[in-house]
Amino acid sequence: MNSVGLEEVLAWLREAAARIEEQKEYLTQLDSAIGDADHGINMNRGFKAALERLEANPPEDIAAALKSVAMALIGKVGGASGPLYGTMFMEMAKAIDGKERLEAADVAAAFRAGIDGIKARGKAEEGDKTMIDALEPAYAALQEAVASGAGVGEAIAAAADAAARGMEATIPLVARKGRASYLGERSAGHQDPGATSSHLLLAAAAEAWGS
Amino acid sequence: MNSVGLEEVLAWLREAAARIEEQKEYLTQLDSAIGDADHGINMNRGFKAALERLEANPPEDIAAALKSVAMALIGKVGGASGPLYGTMFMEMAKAIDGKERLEAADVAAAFRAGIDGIKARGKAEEGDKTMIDALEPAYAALQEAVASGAGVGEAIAAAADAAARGMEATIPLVARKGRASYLGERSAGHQDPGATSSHLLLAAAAEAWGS
Amino acid sequence: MKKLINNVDDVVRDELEGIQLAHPHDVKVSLDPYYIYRADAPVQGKVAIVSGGGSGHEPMHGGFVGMGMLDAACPGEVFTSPTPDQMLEATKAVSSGAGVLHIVKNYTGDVLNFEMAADMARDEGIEVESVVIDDDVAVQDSLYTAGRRGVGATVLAEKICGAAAEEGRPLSEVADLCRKVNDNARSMGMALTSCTVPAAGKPTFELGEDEMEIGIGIHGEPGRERMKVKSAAEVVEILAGAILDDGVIGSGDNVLAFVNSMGGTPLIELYIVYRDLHRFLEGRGVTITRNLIGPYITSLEMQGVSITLLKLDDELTRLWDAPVKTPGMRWGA
Amino acid sequence: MKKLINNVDDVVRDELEGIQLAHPHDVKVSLDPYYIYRADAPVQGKVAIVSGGGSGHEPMHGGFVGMGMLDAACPGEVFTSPTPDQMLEATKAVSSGAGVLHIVKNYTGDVLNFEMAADMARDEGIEVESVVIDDDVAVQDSLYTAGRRGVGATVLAEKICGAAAEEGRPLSEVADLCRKVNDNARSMGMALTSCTVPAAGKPTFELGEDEMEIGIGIHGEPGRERMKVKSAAEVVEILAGAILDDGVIGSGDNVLAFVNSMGGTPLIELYIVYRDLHRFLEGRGVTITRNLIGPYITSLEMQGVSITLLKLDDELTRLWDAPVKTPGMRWGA
Ligand SMILES: Nc1ncnc2c1ncn2[C@@H]1O[C@H](COP(=O)(O)OP(=O)(O)O)[C@@H](O)[C@H]1O
Ligand SMILES: Nc1ncnc2c1ncn2[C@@H]1O[C@H](COP(=O)(O)OP(=O)(O)O)[C@@H](O)[C@H]1O
Ligand SMILES: [Mg+2]
Ligand SMILES: [Mg+2]
Ligand SMILES: [Mg+2]
Ligand SMILES: [Mg+2]
Repeated sequence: MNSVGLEEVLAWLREAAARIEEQKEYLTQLDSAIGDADHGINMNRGFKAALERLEANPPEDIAAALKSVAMALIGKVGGASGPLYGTMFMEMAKAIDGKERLEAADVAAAFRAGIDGIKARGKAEEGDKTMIDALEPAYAALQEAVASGAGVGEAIAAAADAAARGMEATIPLVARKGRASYLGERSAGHQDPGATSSHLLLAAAAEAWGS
Repeated sequence: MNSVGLEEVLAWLREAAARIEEQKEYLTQLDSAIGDADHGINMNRGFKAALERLEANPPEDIAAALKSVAMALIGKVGGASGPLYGTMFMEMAKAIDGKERLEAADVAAAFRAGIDGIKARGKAEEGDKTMIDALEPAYAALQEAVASGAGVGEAIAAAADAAARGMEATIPLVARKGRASYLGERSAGHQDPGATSSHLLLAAAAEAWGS
Repeated sequence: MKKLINNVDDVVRDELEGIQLAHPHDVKVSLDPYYIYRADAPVQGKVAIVSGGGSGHEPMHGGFVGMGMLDAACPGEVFTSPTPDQMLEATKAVSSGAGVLHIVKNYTGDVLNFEMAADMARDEGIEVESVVIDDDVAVQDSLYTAGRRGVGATVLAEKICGAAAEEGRPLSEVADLCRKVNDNARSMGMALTSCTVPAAGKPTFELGEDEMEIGIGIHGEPGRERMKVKSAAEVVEILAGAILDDGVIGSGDNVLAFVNSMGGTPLIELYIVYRDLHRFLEGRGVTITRNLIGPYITSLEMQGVSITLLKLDDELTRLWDAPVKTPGMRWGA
Repeated sequence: MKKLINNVDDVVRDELEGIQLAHPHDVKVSLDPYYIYRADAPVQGKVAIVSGGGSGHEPMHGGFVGMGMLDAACPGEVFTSPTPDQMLEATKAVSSGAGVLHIVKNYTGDVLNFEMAADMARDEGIEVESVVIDDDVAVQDSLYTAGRRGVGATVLAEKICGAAAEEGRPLSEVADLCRKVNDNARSMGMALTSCTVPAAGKPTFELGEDEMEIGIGIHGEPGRERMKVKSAAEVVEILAGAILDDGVIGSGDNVLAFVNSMGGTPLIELYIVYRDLHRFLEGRGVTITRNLIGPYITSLEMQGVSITLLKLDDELTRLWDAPVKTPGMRWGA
């Protein structure tokens, strides 16, 4: 795939929602080790609501779709991940406002805006053991693929792979942000749930846009 | 032994306290099946206090000794058995007030007064699955022995044997008084803890006055 | 056994010391024998109200000592009736000459010990009336048995009689009111978990991971029936259904609905139970006009709930609403 | 998992319906979005106070809505921060034009969601100040981390700011008071057992039969350290010792001592802890002049306790003593 339109974006969101539902217990289990055992429940509630919203009010364009997801996440997820992912989708929507189709470069720009939104709100940096640790390497890989002329499908696959590595790399880290930070040294040895859900979102895109 | 004096009464009380201490867990275990798992703890607390009282203020006569035990039981046992056994000792004290030595007939009269005290207070009848089911047959045997001219030792031994049979006969009964009554039919199949402690008291007397 | 205690033998004494330190302006505590009494006792001209029972049911009874409720409470060891000397001393400490009401829960131990205490107090010239509370419909009532247990209605009787005594009503009237509360109140409880008596060190009974015990008492006594765990709405139907089946409360009545935690059940669940109770009673034509929701008569850390319904008339409602100022129940003051 | 609930997804809604049915004269409940507000809101000329957070901590915050405390509370799902739409609607419902104070516990989720809500409310012309409570000394504070959690001081801040707002003080002063309470209060908690989030269905963490967790949060988050169970006096020394070590409270200070049950610990144990706390503080030259003992900021059915100390001056004492009339805290009214 060299560019994605509304259909593909919706396919991604459906795939993401399905994976989150499937991995709900796993995400919650990760959160129970170093958090409060709700990340999977939160994300699933939010993405279910997002799909319902998209069905009830079919979006006119990609920006509208992303904005609708943002509103659902902000209104339904709660916790730390709700406003963070909500902000991410909102910023992505703004970044591609008016576009009918997204080239790989557009996807990268939107992704950058989304990550910046999360960082502005949550003040986390790489290495703090948060979703940022999956998202930043994913962006770097995406950007590199774009620079070397890759299409959307190829670029997002590279991003998903990088996200997986970033996610795994959270295991030894000591958390400095979010609920896991209360554990101090005891947070080391566990994979961050938010980094895991971030990887899920990217893997869903790679699946949806893969061919 | 044909009659008992203060020394023999004190010997009985010491023997009774020792047996209760020894059987504390057993009594509590019986109470946990159909009550609230405290009969042995309660009785032991009371008889320990009684012995301490008797040592701290050596009684002048038998009535004073029995009264002192009554006060200790009333003040320290709590629960159902405290006021019941307390009343029994109080009524026995009244019945032999002023006597230096007790013949078998005096013992029977005191025992009758004691049982009547328990019944007046607790309103239980034979067959209700309480201490009365050990005490009434014991009195009947005691009275019969007295009528046939037995001495104190012989008479009390007969009473203790009858108490053992009465205690065992509580097993199939459905409780109508005390905490076990809340269990209804579920109380059948268990030996009554109060009937068991009543037997202990009589067996202690038979031992103390046996020769 | 995991509890925030020091020595198992010192649980009641340590607690009483804590109560004394926490509420010095409201209550005084006697440590020998154990009783808790109003700091301003005896209140001249007022009928005094004394209650008591085993410990482990906090805030009942010690937490209900104060203006508008009890004048004194006698705590026994955990789940063991207190002794007559405690009740006698407490009675003497709060008696102002206007008479003393003993509110007694119907357990053989409590009844007998209070009886002896009342006799002793009368011997010392104090006028005493005793009222025995027996509101637990889980137990079959009969002339030939120990009868029903006293549970949730005790809390309501203590509040209502306390208000009547505060108004200066005479002993006979306060005692009549207590009987009226008892006659018009019915309760039933259930447990999701057992409790552990500190001195025993292990749970009084064992319940499977999917079982509950219906018709539980407040001492970890086994209940009427063991069954699989059900929803809050179904539990309400069983408990409130048994209460209505008892026949005292029915369609057209106004009631005070008391949803009580056995100790370990949190408030969030009590409100769910209350919601379901409201629905259930509405369907049966019974109107809740007052309510009390929280842990008031507990069984240590037991998880579970009891429901008490008290049929209200204007007098009971007015007395319920009257000011009360105790560590465990407070309004209007 | 054994709980008195119906459907795990309906826990918060069922509870809110119960609160509405139980306290119709005191509070109103909005079910879409979820928030609880004073029945007489908006109170003309008064600064409004809004708080909120995950459910499962009852009575906090919904139980603290009423005269002298909160104007509105926003409950999230169990242990999950509520969302900005709830906070916005609640803010609008209680705003009388005198400004609104958001009292926010320092959890990333609560802070971020309240931030978004405050922005939206300001967009609609409502003056909003936010104060973040972070009193938990179990967590190392640092500029580079999420910082300390907000726990017991929240309850005290809501009471004290509520009294100040009731006196008609302006938003800036009420917010300053909130910061003052936060600056002068420190807390630490521990758990004997885990709790079970209804939607998760199993305990958040496992503790051995002889273990306790020190420095626990209010969401079943693991604590600072796991250790063998200790006596109440030793637990007090650990918790209150850590609070004093933090340096804000020390010899010569008068404090409000708040001994809080995490939900499943019964009152009898709280009074034992209070006794030991009183002794400990006495030994360290700290005088308890006010206290609060009971389950006020809970973690579902978790067994455990938290201690909060607030350094008092005349102003804070007077505001603490001022009348309050809410379902969960009430005196003088
Ligand atoms: N300040 C932050 N910046 C970025 N991500 C964060 C931040 N705080 C928390 N997170 C992410 O949120 C995840 C937890 O989300 P969730 O469990 O839904 O919320 P909560 O912690 O409120 O229960 C963490 O695993 C982490 O990846
Ligand atoms: N009304 C009664 N009359 C005679 N004995 C009784 C009565 N009620 C209870 N008992 C006796 O008391 C025993 C229980 O004593 P105990 O366990 O010490 O008191 P509690 O039941 O208050 O815990 C029973 O086993 C029974 O024998
Ligand atoms: Mg979480
Ligand atoms: Mg017993
Ligand atoms: Mg007992
Ligand atoms: Mg959460």
